[in-house]
Amino acid sequence: MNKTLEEVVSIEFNRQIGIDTCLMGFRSTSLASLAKPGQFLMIHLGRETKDPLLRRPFSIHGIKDKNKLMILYRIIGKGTSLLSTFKEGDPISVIGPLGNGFNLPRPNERTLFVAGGMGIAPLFFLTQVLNEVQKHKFKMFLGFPTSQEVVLLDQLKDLNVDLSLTTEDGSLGIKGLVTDLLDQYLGQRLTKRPVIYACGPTPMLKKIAQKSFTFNLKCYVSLEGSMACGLGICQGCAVKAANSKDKPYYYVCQDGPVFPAEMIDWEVM
Amino acid sequence: MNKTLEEVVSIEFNRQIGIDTCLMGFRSTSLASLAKPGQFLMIHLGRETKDPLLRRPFSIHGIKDKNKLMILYRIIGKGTSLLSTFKEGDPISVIGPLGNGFNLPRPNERTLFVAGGMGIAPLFFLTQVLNEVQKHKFKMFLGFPTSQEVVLLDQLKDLNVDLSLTTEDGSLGIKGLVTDLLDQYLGQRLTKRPVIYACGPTPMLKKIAQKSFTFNLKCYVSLEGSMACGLGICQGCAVKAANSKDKPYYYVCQDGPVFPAEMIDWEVM
Amino acid sequence: MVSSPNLSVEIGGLKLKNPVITASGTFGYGNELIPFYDPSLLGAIIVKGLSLRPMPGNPPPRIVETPCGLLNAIGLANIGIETFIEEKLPFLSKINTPIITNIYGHTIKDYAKMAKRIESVDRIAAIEINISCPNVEEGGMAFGTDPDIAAMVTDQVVKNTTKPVIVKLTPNVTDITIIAKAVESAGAKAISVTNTFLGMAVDVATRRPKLANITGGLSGPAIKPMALYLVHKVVANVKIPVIGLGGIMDYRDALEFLLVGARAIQVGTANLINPKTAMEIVNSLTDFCVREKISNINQIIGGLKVNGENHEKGGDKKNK
Amino acid sequence: MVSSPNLSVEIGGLKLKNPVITASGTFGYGNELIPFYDPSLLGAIIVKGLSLRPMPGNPPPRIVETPCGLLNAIGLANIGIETFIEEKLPFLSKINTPIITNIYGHTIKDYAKMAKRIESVDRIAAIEINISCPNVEEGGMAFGTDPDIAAMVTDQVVKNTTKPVIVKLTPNVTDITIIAKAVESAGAKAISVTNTFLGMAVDVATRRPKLANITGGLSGPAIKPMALYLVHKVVANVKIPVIGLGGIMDYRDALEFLLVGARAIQVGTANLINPKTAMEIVNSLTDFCVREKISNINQIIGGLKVNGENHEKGGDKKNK
Ligand SMILES: Cc1cc2nc3c(=O)[nH]c(=O)nc-3n(C[C@H](O)[C@H](O)[C@H](O)COP(=O)(O)OP(=O)(O)OC[C@H]3O[C@@H](n4cnc5c(N)ncnc54)[C@H](O)[C@@H]3O)c2cc1C
Ligand SMILES: Cc1cc2nc3c(=O)[nH]c(=O)nc-3n(C[C@H](O)[C@H](O)[C@H](O)COP(=O)(O)OP(=O)(O)OC[C@H]3O[C@@H](n4cnc5c(N)ncnc54)[C@H](O)[C@@H]3O)c2cc1C
Ligand SMILES: Cc1cc2nc3c(=O)[nH]c(=O)nc-3n(C[C@H](O)[C@H](O)[C@H](O)COP(=O)(O)O)c2cc1C
Ligand SMILES: Cc1cc2nc3c(=O)[nH]c(=O)nc-3n(C[C@H](O)[C@H](O)[C@H](O)COP(=O)(O)O)c2cc1C
Ligand code: FES
Ligand code: FES
Repeated sequence: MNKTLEEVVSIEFNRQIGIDTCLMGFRSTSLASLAKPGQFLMIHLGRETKDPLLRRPFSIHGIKDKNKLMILYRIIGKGTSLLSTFKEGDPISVIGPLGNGFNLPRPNERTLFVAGGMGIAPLFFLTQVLNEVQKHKFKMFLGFPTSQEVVLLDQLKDLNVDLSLTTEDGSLGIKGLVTDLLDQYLGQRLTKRPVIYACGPTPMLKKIAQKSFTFNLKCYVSLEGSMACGLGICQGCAVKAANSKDKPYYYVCQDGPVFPAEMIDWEVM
Repeated sequence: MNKTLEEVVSIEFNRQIGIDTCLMGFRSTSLASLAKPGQFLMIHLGRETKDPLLRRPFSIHGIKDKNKLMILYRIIGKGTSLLSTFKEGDPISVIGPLGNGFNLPRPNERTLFVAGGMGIAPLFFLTQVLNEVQKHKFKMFLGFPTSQEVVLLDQLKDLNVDLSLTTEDGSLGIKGLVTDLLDQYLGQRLTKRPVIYACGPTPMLKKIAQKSFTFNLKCYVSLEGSMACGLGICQGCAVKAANSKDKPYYYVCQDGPVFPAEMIDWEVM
Repeated sequence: MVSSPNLSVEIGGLKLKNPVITASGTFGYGNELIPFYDPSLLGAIIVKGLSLRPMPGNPPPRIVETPCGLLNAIGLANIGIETFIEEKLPFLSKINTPIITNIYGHTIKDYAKMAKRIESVDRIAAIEINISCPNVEEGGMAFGTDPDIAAMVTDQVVKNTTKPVIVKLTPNVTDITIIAKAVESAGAKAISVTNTFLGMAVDVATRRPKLANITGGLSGPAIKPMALYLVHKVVANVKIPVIGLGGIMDYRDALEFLLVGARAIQVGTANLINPKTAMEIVNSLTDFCVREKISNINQIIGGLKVNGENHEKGGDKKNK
Repeated sequence: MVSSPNLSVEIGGLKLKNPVITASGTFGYGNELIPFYDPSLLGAIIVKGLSLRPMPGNPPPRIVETPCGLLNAIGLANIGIETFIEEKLPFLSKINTPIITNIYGHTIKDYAKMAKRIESVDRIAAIEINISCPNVEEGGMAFGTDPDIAAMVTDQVVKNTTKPVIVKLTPNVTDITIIAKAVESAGAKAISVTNTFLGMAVDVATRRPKLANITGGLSGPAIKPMALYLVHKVVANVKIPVIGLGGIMDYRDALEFLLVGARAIQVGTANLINPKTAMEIVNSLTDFCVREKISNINQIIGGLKVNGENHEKGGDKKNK
């Protein structure tokens, strides 16, 4: 198992950067030195209360100055609502870094990033890291339901990303789903076969995985799953393995969250 | 039943004024116009969470400018810890004013206030109100465990209070309990029989009640009790009635929290 | 034209304008109802549990908060059925919604006597039998854990009244469906699931139980998953309607119970925290139906999808 | 000189350095134990429930959070007893504290076979029998709700091992003391109270159960009052030691269970939230004893004061 820490950190900033979307940063030199793109943190939000009971998983969204970590989150329920009320200086307990990160592409490999909504969180960190070692542009398809939810456009441009944006209602960028862009893209004659890195809602990942099989492309997906512990203990975060003879289920927190698409049984997803 | 409101108010200030003791104020013209000394509020502290589940009762500690209410509270557990993290502008739901307040003394009656710890909260409001109509000094015995917990001394002096302070460890004022002062005081030849108004921990109130019986003094006590609703619905806040034939139990929230001492069966307290 | 959704449901011949009922012991008798809203808006009101003669209730402390739960040992403190009818019912009678009395007896005869007395009172629409109170020495829960006694109590009440009889079950049993079937056979027109779960709490500082009664009944959000499970199980095993309750705090909780097949729901502990809860649930259910284009709330009842199939509707099917 | 308090307790001949045990399914098998602290500090470790052959577990979603609770339907996913002994035990053996296996069988014979297998493994200190899992089709809880079957399972295990046998009971019964007495008579050396409570949750948006298994077992702070009540009740009815668990999150919760008479406690769900919980409870219990001038933890066990009297101590008295 990778090295894992439990630390009580102090929030440096926690601000809304879009409709229901917030960016939270805290300082931890030790976590920052361990964290890799694709890994996540389990954050305890209860403080004085036992409701919410469980920690909540969040991808590591970026590292700054070698000692600051960031998470990007959407307010969707009890835990994230509570989190959004936390202020600078408030203490929170963080466990991490957890799970296996992305396998970095080889220097000459072409990459294609596909992100849906908050799926941008870990992919942003990945481009940030790749940007330091690779010079060429990264192609990214990024989708949101509507323009009001779109975040990070400027930051992605700074990161040398060749971005195509979709919104479902067409209020910004191209109207449609990111998977439509993928269809189009893969429909073209490709000079070089890209490696796909995808993160977002499960139905989106399923489509992308199936495309990757059709076009015989290497594809990494970062999955979500209901998690209690994030530590490989509770066996709550099961996903069905494609080749279920050896191992019927993988555990997202331990075996993932990033999986080569072919490892997963997409039928049941 | 008295008129009762449920209102979501916005916190104007919420600051620590002593070790583990805070003062919180909010604006509500309607509650301020109804509130009488001795009444209390049920405050919902959960907001995003269901733990703490029940509202918490707090005495009305004072009214300012006819539209601001204050509560004085000690951080002792989950609910009060949470409350202490609330900031200016945070919304909270308040139900009140609840219960029966103090019967005001007649203009020529001598009064004696006895407060233990947070028992000062409602008595402060009472002196505030009396101060507007009466000119003479109010005698008050006020006790805390230790000097660090002492609050409101200056404010009480502004209110024309003739204050005797005790701390259990003698770190400020007279060493001992407020009830020691009462013993001494009642041991003297009294020219005028005072009406006692007491609020504080139950063992203190019990002693005071018994003294009042011995000396045949009118005595009002403001009781606490485990409350779920504060509205007379759940029957949770029972206290045994002295004359339990008519009514075996009183309900602190509805029949109190202020009771003439002789109404209560102190044996079982 | 947008027509407002039909929220009305029927429980054992009793027509309710909506499926939201206030639970016994959490909404008072009548004039204690806090005038935070017009109670006529509710589907029905179940009053505090009544016994043949007044009961003082248990010594304090009677309540203690637990994580997301409320542990109570009120001990059925009540003014007795006669005083209720004389002093409280006149006020309640002005409310334009069915008034249901919740009754508790020390003996089976007590239940029968109360049923007879209530039979003569027009303004009481139905009787909920409490055979599930954990906080009294005699009767109470003991009656609710034995199918034969539960059936006998039900039978005696049914024989003495023409009003619909609802039996409120205790969750503290191995197989609630056995009790449910027993009271159904004995003539119950509906079943309320569930009363409180047995629990206790200890004050570590004093080393004493936090409740004077030592043990109490647990209610509130903590019990919701268990209550929902029991409702789901009972619905699948009886033909009569089931009224679901246990930890319902908002309309989403209410929908969970309706989806598993509850014909109506009761709001208990939530009333104590936010006295407007029941009314807000009525409003939110209406909004929900409008939003989801549901014209009749009965389309939701039992609408749980399991493996692509709809869950069988409570009351519309055979035992199995 | 301040001597450090003696926290050691004895469970059916097994000496524990302190009464804090990690509950089955919430602390992993062994090398998955997160190295947040040295597990040798614990009183004992109970590993994830094992079956004769590997079990895949239930399809996801397997867990859902409820108010102050965790509903799980893991379905006893496990690698089987053989693989456990081969692959996991070597690591566990390095830990200087008793390792207890929690076993589950589809049939009574399964239990017997596993007991026999474990008997040959020195490093396993005791066996906890799980007759209370609500998340499997066969066996599991069904065995734990019938006193005769519970006794038969116990008897078969006891016959096949010389190690202390602990039986873990389900709370989902009308009278837990009947089951407790049955397994005591059948030779159990201790009883763990309690496993999870049956529950379910519904996703209102999709109208589906939130768990693929539809129902699950509820654990966590929500169940603490009920678990404590059951421990209190079992302690009063058996002579063998009772191990208390259910919703213990900190040392105060642990003390509540010890005060009602639990000889030791288990930490379950709390491990998943704060992996250091069990160790912190050991430390805080030590501090508590020092602060309160308690030289031996056994002075606390059963120390509940009821009406001025001390509660009878678990294990030191007659049935009643
Ligand atoms: C490995 C991993 C990494 C993640 N990274 C991020 C991230 O970087 N940023 C971010 O915003 N979120 C991320 N998530 C999702 C995040 O954990 C959830 O949004 C959060 O737990 C919701 O908590 P809540 O209490 O606000 O919502 P709850 O009150 O728990 O749930 C509200 C509603 O959302 C649903 N829901 C809860 N969790 C999820 C989920 N994981 N996926 C889909 N629906 C869900 C619930 O069923 C419910 O209907 C990640 C999840 C995983 C497993
Ligand atoms: C009518 C009334 C008026 C009150 N006015 C004030 C006030 O003006 N200022 C103020 O600070 N407090 C006041 N209280 C007490 C206040 O309500 C409690 O301190 C508060 O509810 C504690 O909540 P908590 O969640 O922080 O503590 P919890 O976590 O609920 O409890 C922490 C510990 O304190 C004990 N405890 C809880 N409530 C009480 C209580 N009422 N009395 C004694 N011990 C208790 C618990 O048993 C537990 O051991 C009043 C109580 C009543 C009934
Ligand atoms: C303070 C209180 C008093 C109660 N009194 C009664 C009663 O008199 N009769 C009864 O059948 N149930 C009584 N109950 C149980 C509730 O009606 C309800 O069954 C239970 O609380 C579960 O629902 P809830 O979680 O919504 O509260 C009482 C519950 C509480 C909290
Ligand atoms: C994720 C999870 C897995 C569990 N697996 C087992 C198991 O394999 N065997 C068993 O006897 N109990 C199992 N349990 C039950 C716990 O050991 C414990 O009895 C229960 O959770 C109550 O304690 P708690 O509230 O402290 O968690 C499991 C519980 C959880 C939450
Ligand atoms: S979340 Fe517990 S094993 Fe993955
Ligand atoms: S607190 Fe509910 S009746 Fe007094």
